[in-house]
Amino acid sequence: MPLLDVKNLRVDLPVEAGTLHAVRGIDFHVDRGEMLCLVGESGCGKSMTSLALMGLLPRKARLTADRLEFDGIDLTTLSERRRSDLRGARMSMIFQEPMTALNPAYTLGNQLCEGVIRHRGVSRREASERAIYLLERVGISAAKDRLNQYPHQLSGGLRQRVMIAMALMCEPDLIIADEPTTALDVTIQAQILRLLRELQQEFGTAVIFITHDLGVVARIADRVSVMYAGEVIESAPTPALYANPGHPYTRGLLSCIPAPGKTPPGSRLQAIPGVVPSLVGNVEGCAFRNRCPQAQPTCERTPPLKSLLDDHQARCHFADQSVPAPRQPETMS
Amino acid sequence: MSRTPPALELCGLSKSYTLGGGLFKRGRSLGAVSDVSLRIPRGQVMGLVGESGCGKSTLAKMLLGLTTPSEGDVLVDGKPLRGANQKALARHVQPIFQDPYSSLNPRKRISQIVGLPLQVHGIGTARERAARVAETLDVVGLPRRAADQFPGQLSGGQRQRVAIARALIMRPDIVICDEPTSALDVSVQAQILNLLLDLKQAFGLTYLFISHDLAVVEHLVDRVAVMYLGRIVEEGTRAQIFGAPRHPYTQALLASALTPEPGLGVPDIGMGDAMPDPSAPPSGCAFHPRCPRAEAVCRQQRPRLEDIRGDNARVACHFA
Amino acid sequence: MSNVSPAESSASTAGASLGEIPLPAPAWSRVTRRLFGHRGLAIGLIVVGLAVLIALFAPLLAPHDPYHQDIANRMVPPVWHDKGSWIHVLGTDKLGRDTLSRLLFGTRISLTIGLVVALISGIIGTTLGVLAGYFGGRVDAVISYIITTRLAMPVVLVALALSSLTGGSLTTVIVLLGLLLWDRFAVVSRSVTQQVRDAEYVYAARTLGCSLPYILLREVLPNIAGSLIVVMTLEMAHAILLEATLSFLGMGVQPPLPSWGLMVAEGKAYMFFQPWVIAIPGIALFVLVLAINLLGDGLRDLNAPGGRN
Amino acid sequence: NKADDTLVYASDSEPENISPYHNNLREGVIISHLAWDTLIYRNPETNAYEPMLATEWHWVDDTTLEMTLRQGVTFQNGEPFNADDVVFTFNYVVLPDSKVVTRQNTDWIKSVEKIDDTHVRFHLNGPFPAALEYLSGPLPVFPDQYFQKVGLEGFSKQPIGTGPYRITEVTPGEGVKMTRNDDYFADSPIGKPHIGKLEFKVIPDQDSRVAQLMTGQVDWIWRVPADQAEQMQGMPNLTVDSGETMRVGYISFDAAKRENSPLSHLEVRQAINHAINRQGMADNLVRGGSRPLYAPCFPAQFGCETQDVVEYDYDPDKARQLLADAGYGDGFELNLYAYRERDYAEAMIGDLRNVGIRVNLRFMTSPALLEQQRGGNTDMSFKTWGSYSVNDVSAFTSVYFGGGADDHWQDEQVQQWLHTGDTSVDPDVRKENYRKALQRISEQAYWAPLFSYSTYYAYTSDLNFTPYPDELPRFAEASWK
Amino acid sequence: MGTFIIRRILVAISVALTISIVSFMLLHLSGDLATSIAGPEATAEQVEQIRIDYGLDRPIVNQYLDWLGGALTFDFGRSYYYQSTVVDLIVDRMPITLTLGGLALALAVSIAIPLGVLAALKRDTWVDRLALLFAVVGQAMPSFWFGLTLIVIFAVTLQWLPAAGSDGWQHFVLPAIALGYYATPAMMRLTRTGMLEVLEADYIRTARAKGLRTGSVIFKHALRNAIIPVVALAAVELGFMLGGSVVIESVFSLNGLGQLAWDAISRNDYPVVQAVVLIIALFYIVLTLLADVANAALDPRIRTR
Ligand SMILES: Nc1ncnc2c1ncn2[C@@H]1O[C@H](COP(=O)(O)OP(=O)(O)OP(=O)(O)O)[C@@H](O)[C@H]1O
Ligand SMILES: Nc1ncnc2c1ncn2[C@@H]1O[C@H](COP(=O)(O)OP(=O)(O)OP(=O)(O)O)[C@@H](O)[C@H]1O
Ligand SMILES: [Mg+2]
Ligand SMILES: [Mg+2]
Repeated sequence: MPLLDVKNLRVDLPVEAGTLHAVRGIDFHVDRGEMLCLVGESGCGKSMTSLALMGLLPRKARLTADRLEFDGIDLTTLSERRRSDLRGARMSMIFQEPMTALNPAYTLGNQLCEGVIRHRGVSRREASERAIYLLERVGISAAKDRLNQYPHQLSGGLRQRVMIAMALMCEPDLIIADEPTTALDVTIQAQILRLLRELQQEFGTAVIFITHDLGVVARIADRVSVMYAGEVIESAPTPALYANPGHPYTRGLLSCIPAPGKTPPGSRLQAIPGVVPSLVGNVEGCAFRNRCPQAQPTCERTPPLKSLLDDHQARCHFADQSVPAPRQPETMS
Repeated sequence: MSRTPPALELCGLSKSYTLGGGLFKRGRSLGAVSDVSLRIPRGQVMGLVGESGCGKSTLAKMLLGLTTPSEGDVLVDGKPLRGANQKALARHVQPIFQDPYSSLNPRKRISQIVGLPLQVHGIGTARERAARVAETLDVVGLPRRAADQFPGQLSGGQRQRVAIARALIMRPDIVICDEPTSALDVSVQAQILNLLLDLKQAFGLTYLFISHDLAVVEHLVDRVAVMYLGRIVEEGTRAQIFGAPRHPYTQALLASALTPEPGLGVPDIGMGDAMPDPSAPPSGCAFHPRCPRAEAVCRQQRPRLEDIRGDNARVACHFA
Repeated sequence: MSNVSPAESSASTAGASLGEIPLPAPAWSRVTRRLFGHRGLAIGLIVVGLAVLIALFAPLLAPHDPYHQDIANRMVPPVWHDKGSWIHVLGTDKLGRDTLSRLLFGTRISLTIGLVVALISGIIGTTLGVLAGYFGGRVDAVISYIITTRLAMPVVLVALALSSLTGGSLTTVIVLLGLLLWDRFAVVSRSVTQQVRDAEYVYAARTLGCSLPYILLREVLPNIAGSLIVVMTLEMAHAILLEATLSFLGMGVQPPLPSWGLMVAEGKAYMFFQPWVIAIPGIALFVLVLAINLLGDGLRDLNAPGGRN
Repeated sequence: NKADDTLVYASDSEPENISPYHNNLREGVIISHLAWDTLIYRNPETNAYEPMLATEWHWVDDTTLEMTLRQGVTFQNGEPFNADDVVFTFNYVVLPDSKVVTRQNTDWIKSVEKIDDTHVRFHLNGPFPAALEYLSGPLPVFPDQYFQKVGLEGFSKQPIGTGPYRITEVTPGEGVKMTRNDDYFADSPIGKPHIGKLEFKVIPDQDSRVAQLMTGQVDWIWRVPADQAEQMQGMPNLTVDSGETMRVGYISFDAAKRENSPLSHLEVRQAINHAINRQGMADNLVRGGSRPLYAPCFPAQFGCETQDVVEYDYDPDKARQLLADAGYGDGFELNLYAYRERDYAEAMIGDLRNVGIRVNLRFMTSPALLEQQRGGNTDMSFKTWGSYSVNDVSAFTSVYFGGGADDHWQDEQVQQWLHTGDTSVDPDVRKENYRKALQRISEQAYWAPLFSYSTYYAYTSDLNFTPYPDELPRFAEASWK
Repeated sequence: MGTFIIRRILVAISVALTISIVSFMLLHLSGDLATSIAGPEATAEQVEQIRIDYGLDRPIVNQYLDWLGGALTFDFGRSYYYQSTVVDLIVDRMPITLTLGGLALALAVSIAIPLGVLAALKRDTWVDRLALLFAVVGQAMPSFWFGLTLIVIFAVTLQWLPAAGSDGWQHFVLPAIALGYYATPAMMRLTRTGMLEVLEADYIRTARAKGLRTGSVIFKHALRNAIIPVVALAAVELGFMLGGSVVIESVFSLNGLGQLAWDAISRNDYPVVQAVVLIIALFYIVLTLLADVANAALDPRIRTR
């Protein structure tokens, strides 16, 4: 049984113009010790999905799901109180923005310890010891002194590591990391990623890692789900996805990034023309068809989820057909 | 190449900020940029990379005349920028900023935004200006009807195009790009990069291109300068820097870049976590506390940025 | 089959919902929809609009000359009272002047005070605040010091001291309040400007060589206008009430000008036995201030960024 | 209240200094008569002078008055009352250093001489016919030894007199507490006081006073606005009384330095006199016994000879006609300065507006107004005068037309008449001169005298209280029912 | 923290100096003091005498410096009106104004903050709207009207509480309500906005993600940050209450500083007016200083900046 099992998850947000379907029926599952990466363009619903899992959706958001189970517990019917027993203890989250995710008014020690004191009922001393241990594990020197510092006294990289330590305080079974490195520069990013990978292997924690940096995905993920306009349009083990992307959007993404050694410097890059459809109201048919080089009239029908090789699915009418030649680069549109 | 003056030349440029000063108190001084010298020849793209907070944006602001340097000079086409007025400068140097959301006034129509430079410089009649705007929107690949919209009604990629159109309408020689794509996702980024390259070819523009994304820098630039704590630590052609980096910081930087190659894992760059405090930089070589190769001399002496090998590449390291 | 050109394919297959950025509804209809979709705002707008109309057309609406006195017929109660009469619907005051007419004419004075004071103090405060916020550093230090000094002065006392020396009059009250009430504008515009100052569009304008006035007036001001409108409505209410307070202490607008504040102040003597004398202008004042507040809140909501796109 | 034998009375202002010579407030006068005695008593009903601290007096000549003092009277601190006290008090108050507030109360005295322990002699600066009136009013006697010991400052904190009540506590801003002087001399024309304790409370806000009277925190208030007073009449536990007072409301004109001022035209001043509905204001606004007046004096005052005074009746048409005659047919604009009773001022403005004079009200505090006036900046002021309850025209007309700082017109003829009246000892000469002065003042319409004021008193029905027209409530005579 | 406080103190001192100049000039330049002190009956010579007695004939700068010199040792001279020193007067009246202001502020804070929090939590429900109505009513009602209405209802009609005076705690209830209500709306609205903003903040989500209980999230994490501006405002409001209590003091015949100042103004008792203006300004300055320090304690970012 997977640790987390999601079937037909939907998140709707009422907005001025109608209802915004931020997440439009997605399925996925995560096993213990597994690292699942969620990728996709900005605004495709990645953060909404993770917040839905944590039960931290915005006030007005509405969530429905055929199944939303964490270790056999049905999350859709869980009371807020029981839910808060789970949060932080068995599933925890690392947020996108390290600069603002810590409360400026309290010391790191206070913020690190309060969760474990609440969930495990340990003493302040014990909690501090665990915090120090974890801070050292995430590579922060002089951890003991850090406990008395305030967030603003730390650099972004340090804060992000504190967030990671905080997520680990109760040894959760699942960590959801929402773009934890986009705000950081490459050297710090590399440090943090390594750390996450190590900790995960050590504790057997399952991780959902959200990013739109395909370089990062390639290096750390066990499996990848690609999202587009609120749907998972492709899902595969990492090597398979890179070797043999099944959805034109995935192919488009991969070809957009300049790959040193492959893309000649100064040459034109591939780009996906057009813009993401509005998620307000219903989207009929394939959401990608207006940008898709291979679009056909059939695409006006909703594409089925087609299975490719082992554990590799793509939501495209033509996923199982041979990959057509890449389209000519576009000129300025 | 040495005859005609370079499009942009920085001579010993420095900028320090005063921190925490007030009416009654002198603050500490923070050297955001120290003694930076660079030449960007006409028609070339110069990349500028470095850790966040190392002074890249400050440098860009000085080139744009948004802050005055504490020391040193900027020469545009061989003429000093100091003393030149902002309006005159605007005809030569234009920026493209990082954030396509905050760089456009949300309360103005696209046509007003793009036409503003012409209006400020009193170029043409209203009708001529409108024509120029339409033309420029074509150049950056925006539909004409965008002219009547507000920035809030455009996507990030489209907004960044508006910003580019505004920068280009005066036909500047030099465009300063400060992380122009870091807020965009890869597919939009590709569109913008393509556009920048096209424009360079079409108009012979000179770019200073600041970015964190090494893959993008490598794709786009002719030469690269690497900054660390306000100073340039290495400078050379793309091939020199990406092919054979000589400064340990450049090496660490390149090693940290993650290419989309599954299975390679995340490399260990072994650089410690201590981001130095820019208001109290380490003695000697500023990088020594984090440098795997540091020795006593690094603590005492600051290495000079020199063209050691005579291959037109400069590096500031005792062991290069 | 797999080689259809992208242009054709999108033309032929894109559903209506997949088009480009949806064209927004025309600005005006959107504005009206939001105006009237927002109940508080609609109420505020209607009431304030009504008050403006009353102020403009007071001479046409008023049943009597508001200055005409008839001391033999003083203190006539309003029509719903046993001794009331339809001749003076809201009764007469202590000099036998028609309350309704005075109330209608009083709209002029109270609205003028509110508007002009808000305008004067708005100009002073916004100028100071924007300059402090935009330039920062020493300019900010100096202006902040001015603001603090102003905040430290007990306004009511100073206003009283000054107006008791000069003898109140409409102009004095307006000038005095205008010169004293700019603090909130300054504080608010300073902090909002600080946020806007570092917006890249301001940098962009500077790199284009736009003049300082242009930047402050055309780039900065429109973007802080939202907060300023709210402060403005607050200050309007504040000024109207402060005038009432000054009048209460005998130092406000001078009779026979019928300001609402003055009417309330005069009515105070009759609170115990003829409560309507104070209640009528009091309720008018209350409704107007309420409406101005609703208007301000509504405008703030209207101006609030509803997400980036 | 009755239960604790304490009468709490409230008013809006407090004397700046409890010493009667060092304040000029009505509240101070009330306290003065409670805690101190004067040499002579004027019977408020008969207006006859009766013995008080002095048992006898006679004029030695025009400028010398000899008095015989009462024996056996002691001050509240036990100090016996004798000629030294009288000599000290009056020689002290005429000193410039004594900082007496109302100089004209005392500046007719040159010195006082002790003859023996029970006899003193007043030497006057000149003939002063109103001397007895003053001696029975604002001139109480201080204890010489005590005063010299504590000085003015100490005295104002712990005042001592011979009066029916002893002041026990003075709290600036709050009020004054008094207890009955059980050793009060038996032959006093006031008689033994009835109520055990008095408390004077300063309550500046009119409506607060009313509220506190209604809640029983206060037993007696006065100067209740007519409207409120009439409504309070209906309340079972309250008694409302009213009576005319010596206070006179008037409009003064000042065209002295303004050649082109409309007010320099006699017709204009007359027009204003005709335009104001005195009767209407007295009947509808002031009420409580108020009546229209046409001369700058209160009718009961000695010398208020109004038989030849022009009575400007309320006649707007005539006023308009006069204005037209003066060349102001289209009206003109004018300021009216005022410091109290804004509604009266407003009513006048309404009346003037009715004949085409557009008037702006300039309302300010009375010191500010005075300063403006003395600076010659006021064209027209609505003011009042209470004559310090002195029943003599010299305390009114002469103040404003006798050539002093507040004589805007400086009419030498009027000044001459008034001077003669003020200094003559022959009552008929005095009357004749005052008559002429008043006649000329009214003919020239230098002023527009308006009406006498009234006062409404409201107090708990448990109290026996009699009001007098001299605006001096006599709590020493009051008693519980 | 040390330098922060020292800097704040320096600013405070210069503000106080400025106010002293302003309040001094305000009254001295606006008319002839001697005439107004001398009173209605004075002759020209008496006025001259007073001018000399009170030192009003000397250059204004000297007069100011003397006055300031005195003020530094809390010697504000003698009242022109009362026979006592200004300090005595102020010391007498201060307790009443402070009690009233303190009570009113306590009342305002204890209503405004919980109500603001509630309105934010129940945003857009009837609770929120009711709170808004409550706030607007408070803003729209002239305080004297409200004060008198309270008197009519609670003192005259119901006879629950005394209408005026300052003899016991009962006397302060109505005025504190009247004065406090005036300050409540702004603080309540600010708390509400602050809470709404803070509740959207990332660190609140972090706190919830840690599984903390709702109470702990709201009161520990949200409120502490949301009330930072409220603390600053509360200090301003208290300053305003001290200076603006004239009306309430007059309605309830409380004999406080406001009343003193108002009486002094109408009597042209300039030493008192000047001293009260300066004292109230000093109060304000000290209070904002304290509020700043309190904020620094609440918000460590300020402390170490
Ligand atoms: N509070 C909100 N109210 C209304 N719409 C929202 C809200 N938050 C997010 N959305 C919309 O929901 C959609 C999904 O947002 P989400 O944050 O999940 O995207 P994302 O994939 O995480 O993007 P990014 O990479 O930029 O973080 C977007 O279209 C966004 O505009
Ligand atoms: N106005 C300012 N006042 C004081 N210090 C400043 C100011 N602007 C920048 N700095 C400091 O100067 C240094 C350089 O800043 P700069 O913005 O140039 O860095 P950057 O290299 O552009 O970083 P990033 O990659 O994050 O944009 C930083 O330490 C920054 O904190
Ligand atoms: Mg996201
Ligand atoms: Mg930067």
